[in-house]
Amino acid sequence: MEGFTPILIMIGLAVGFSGGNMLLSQFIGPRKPSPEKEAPYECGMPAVGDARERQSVKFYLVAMIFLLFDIEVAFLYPWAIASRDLGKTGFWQIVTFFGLLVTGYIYVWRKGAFDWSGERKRHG
Amino acid sequence: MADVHIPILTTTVEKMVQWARRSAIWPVTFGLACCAIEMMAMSCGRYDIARFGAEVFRGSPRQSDLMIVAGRLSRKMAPVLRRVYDQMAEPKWVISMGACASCGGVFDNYSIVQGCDQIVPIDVFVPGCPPRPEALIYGIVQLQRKIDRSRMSA
Amino acid sequence: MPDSQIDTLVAEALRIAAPDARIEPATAVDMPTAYVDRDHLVEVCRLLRDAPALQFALLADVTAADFFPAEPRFEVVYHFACLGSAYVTVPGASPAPARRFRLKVRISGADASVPTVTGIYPTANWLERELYDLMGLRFEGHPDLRRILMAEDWVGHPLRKDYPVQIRKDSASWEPIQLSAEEFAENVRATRARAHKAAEKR
Amino acid sequence: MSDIRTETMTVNMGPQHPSTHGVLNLVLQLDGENIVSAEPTIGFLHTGIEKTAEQKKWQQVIPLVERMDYLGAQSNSLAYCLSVERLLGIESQIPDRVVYIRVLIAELQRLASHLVWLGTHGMEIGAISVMMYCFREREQLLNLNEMLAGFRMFPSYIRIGGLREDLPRGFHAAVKEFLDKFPGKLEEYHKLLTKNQVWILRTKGVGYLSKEDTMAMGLAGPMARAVGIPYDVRKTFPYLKYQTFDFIVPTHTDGDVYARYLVKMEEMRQSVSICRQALERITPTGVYDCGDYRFVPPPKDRVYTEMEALIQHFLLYSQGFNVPKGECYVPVEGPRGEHGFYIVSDGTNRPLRVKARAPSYVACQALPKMINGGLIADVIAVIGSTDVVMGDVDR
Repeated sequence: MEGFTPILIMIGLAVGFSGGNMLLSQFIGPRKPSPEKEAPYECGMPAVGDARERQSVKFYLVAMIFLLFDIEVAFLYPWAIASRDLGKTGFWQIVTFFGLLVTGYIYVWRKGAFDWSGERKRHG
Repeated sequence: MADVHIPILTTTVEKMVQWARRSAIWPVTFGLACCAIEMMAMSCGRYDIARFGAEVFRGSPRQSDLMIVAGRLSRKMAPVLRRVYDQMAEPKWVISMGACASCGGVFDNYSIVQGCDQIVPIDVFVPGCPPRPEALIYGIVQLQRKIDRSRMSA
Repeated sequence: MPDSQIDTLVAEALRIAAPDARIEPATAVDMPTAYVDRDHLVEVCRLLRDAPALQFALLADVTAADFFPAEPRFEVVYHFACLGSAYVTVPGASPAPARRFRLKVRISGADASVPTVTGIYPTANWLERELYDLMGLRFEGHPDLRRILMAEDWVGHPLRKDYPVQIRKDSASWEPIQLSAEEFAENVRATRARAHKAAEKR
Repeated sequence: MSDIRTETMTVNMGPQHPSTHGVLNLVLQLDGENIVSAEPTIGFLHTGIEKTAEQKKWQQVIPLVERMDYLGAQSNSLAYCLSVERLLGIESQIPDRVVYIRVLIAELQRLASHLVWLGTHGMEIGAISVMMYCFREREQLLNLNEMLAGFRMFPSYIRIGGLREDLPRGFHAAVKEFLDKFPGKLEEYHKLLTKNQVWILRTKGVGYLSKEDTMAMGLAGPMARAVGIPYDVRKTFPYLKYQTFDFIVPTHTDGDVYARYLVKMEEMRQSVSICRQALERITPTGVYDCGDYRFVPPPKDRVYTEMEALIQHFLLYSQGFNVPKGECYVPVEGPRGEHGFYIVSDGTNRPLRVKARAPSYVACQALPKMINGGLIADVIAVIGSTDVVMGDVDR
């Protein structure tokens, strides 16, 4: 148990500071909700469209692709720590893992999932 | 917070909170006309407002607690001013910069609201058309002094 | 070239080109001026731009003056500028000498309407909308004649001489924030119906 | 991917926005980040200046007129005074020294206006430091204004019939010092922006307006010169003896935001050379108005001693002067393009109609043509390049 005290202190400080601030602002900060205040802010004008409109699927696609490669990188951290005792085989395992994902990346790039803003009107 | 006898607790929470609010007062960009140019000049190198903690001009009213009405307010713009003021987070203050915002100024006609205190409650009036950047800084410092003295409306 | 001599030149060119348009030159201190009647305005403007001898490429301003007690009450004023060699309106033609010209149309207060020149000079779109908004002049054939400077629900035309300078009216500072609940539901239903209809169409 | 039917989203890029150069409202129809259509709404700063000007005497209109286009304030009052003087017929009596001082002031005002344009244009695209540099130079220009009339932005130094008073002591030295230092600063901006990859990517090819569209939309100024129309009011319809100054009219052919940037930067260099030429022709002290005491106040010392001067002084400031019946429009090359005042007088001491030809108004009308099809980020670059001033648009 004694090995964990520094981690616990750090977590305690982090949670304590952020939690404390949020708690303090609950009591200190004035709270006067009003329908005008809750209305969506659109540069001072009454909101024209409504936020729950249908979004194009290409944005969802970009989000999913980002998630995929983000988690891929997340797998790298534990591997990096244990890489010395994993040795040669560990290295090749991670290379194949990344190889698979890079081919997926190239495939998605060629399919054009990334240019979701369309061709930009350029002149000359 | 009761005043216990330990010296560190003598500075009541209120003074600390008011000091915190005063020294980082972020204005929302509400530049209308010529006064907005002087407001920009004030936030640039020569009359640096960063010395008083008000350098960051936030675009959205959600993240700001001071509104400087800089310029002449027309009747078409009045509802917009009121809505941006409503959408600002408490605690909030308003500085009416320039003669046009304070009392209609030289434009006493059908289109200008004769003083934006008909629309929003004003804390500090800064005279001038447009007021010099030093005058606006003096206005902001007066507002900070006012915040220091005011009670922390819990 | 003294102004008086230019007067006749431009007016002369116009009179030859548009024989039935009643063009009467007027005296002015700064540029040649001419009155034209309302019916031939568009024809004269097209001529001013497309005639190789005139080539007035720039419509600098469309404005009006209200001589309230006098009748005909309004004078709509068009300022043209020929940019000389800077811009040739008729492709292939040699550039006309750079000069300015003012065209005026007298209209009475009762039916204050003038044909629009937006077809020839697209810049007149907003200029005429401003005149409609502030002076109350109607422009026949204008693509969308609505108020531009004043609020949509404003009553009266401020730049008219019989409109007071200061109206002691407290300013409306409140507007409905967003759609009410029913409007919002109605909108969602409408968008969904539009989507289904579009889906079947394809 | 592109055949999916997408719903456009309506967003207000509204009056309270950090980079719409004032209170301009653009209702944008968006397909993702691409702009399907944009519809500008103006009038949020409508001040009714033209109606108020009809209630004032002729010389009282000058402060009103300066607050229309508050960045090019002195070129406003210059345009108004030229029109009134042409209507009064006293243009020939204005001495040369006054003409050259007016040229110097108009060019210094153009520099100040271009510096605010470059500062805000750069900051909106991300070059925040450019704003700090530009406003540092502009402060020296405002110091010159303060020397002239004690007021930073609206000195009202140009009056009908001449100037307010003679040049202050040390004005020549201060202007010379600024003119010597400024070209070096201009090089600094060039080093910062002209070959900056981010700047080129954000501005090249963006907001293109063809030559025919530019002329059809009535844009006569830096926007027209950026697309290859070399029209400059100072060259084509010279006023204030501009024909005796030698300067070139910078033009470009691309017609995009980058071309407008290059044209305005070159214009600043030309303005510095015009200021230098004007400064040589101005004697430190001398006559400063047309001397006709019906329109210009007699010197103060004579007012205290002579009865006649006192009467003239009293009449001028109580009744003002009558301008002969008629109309006049003398345009001037303002920082944003052709800028002038159409004045109608009915022979009394108050104008019947004062209409300002606002270059920003027609630039604002041409915005949708430049924005449609681009991205939201391009809207910011285009509004910055058109240098729209809402006080000029809404009057």
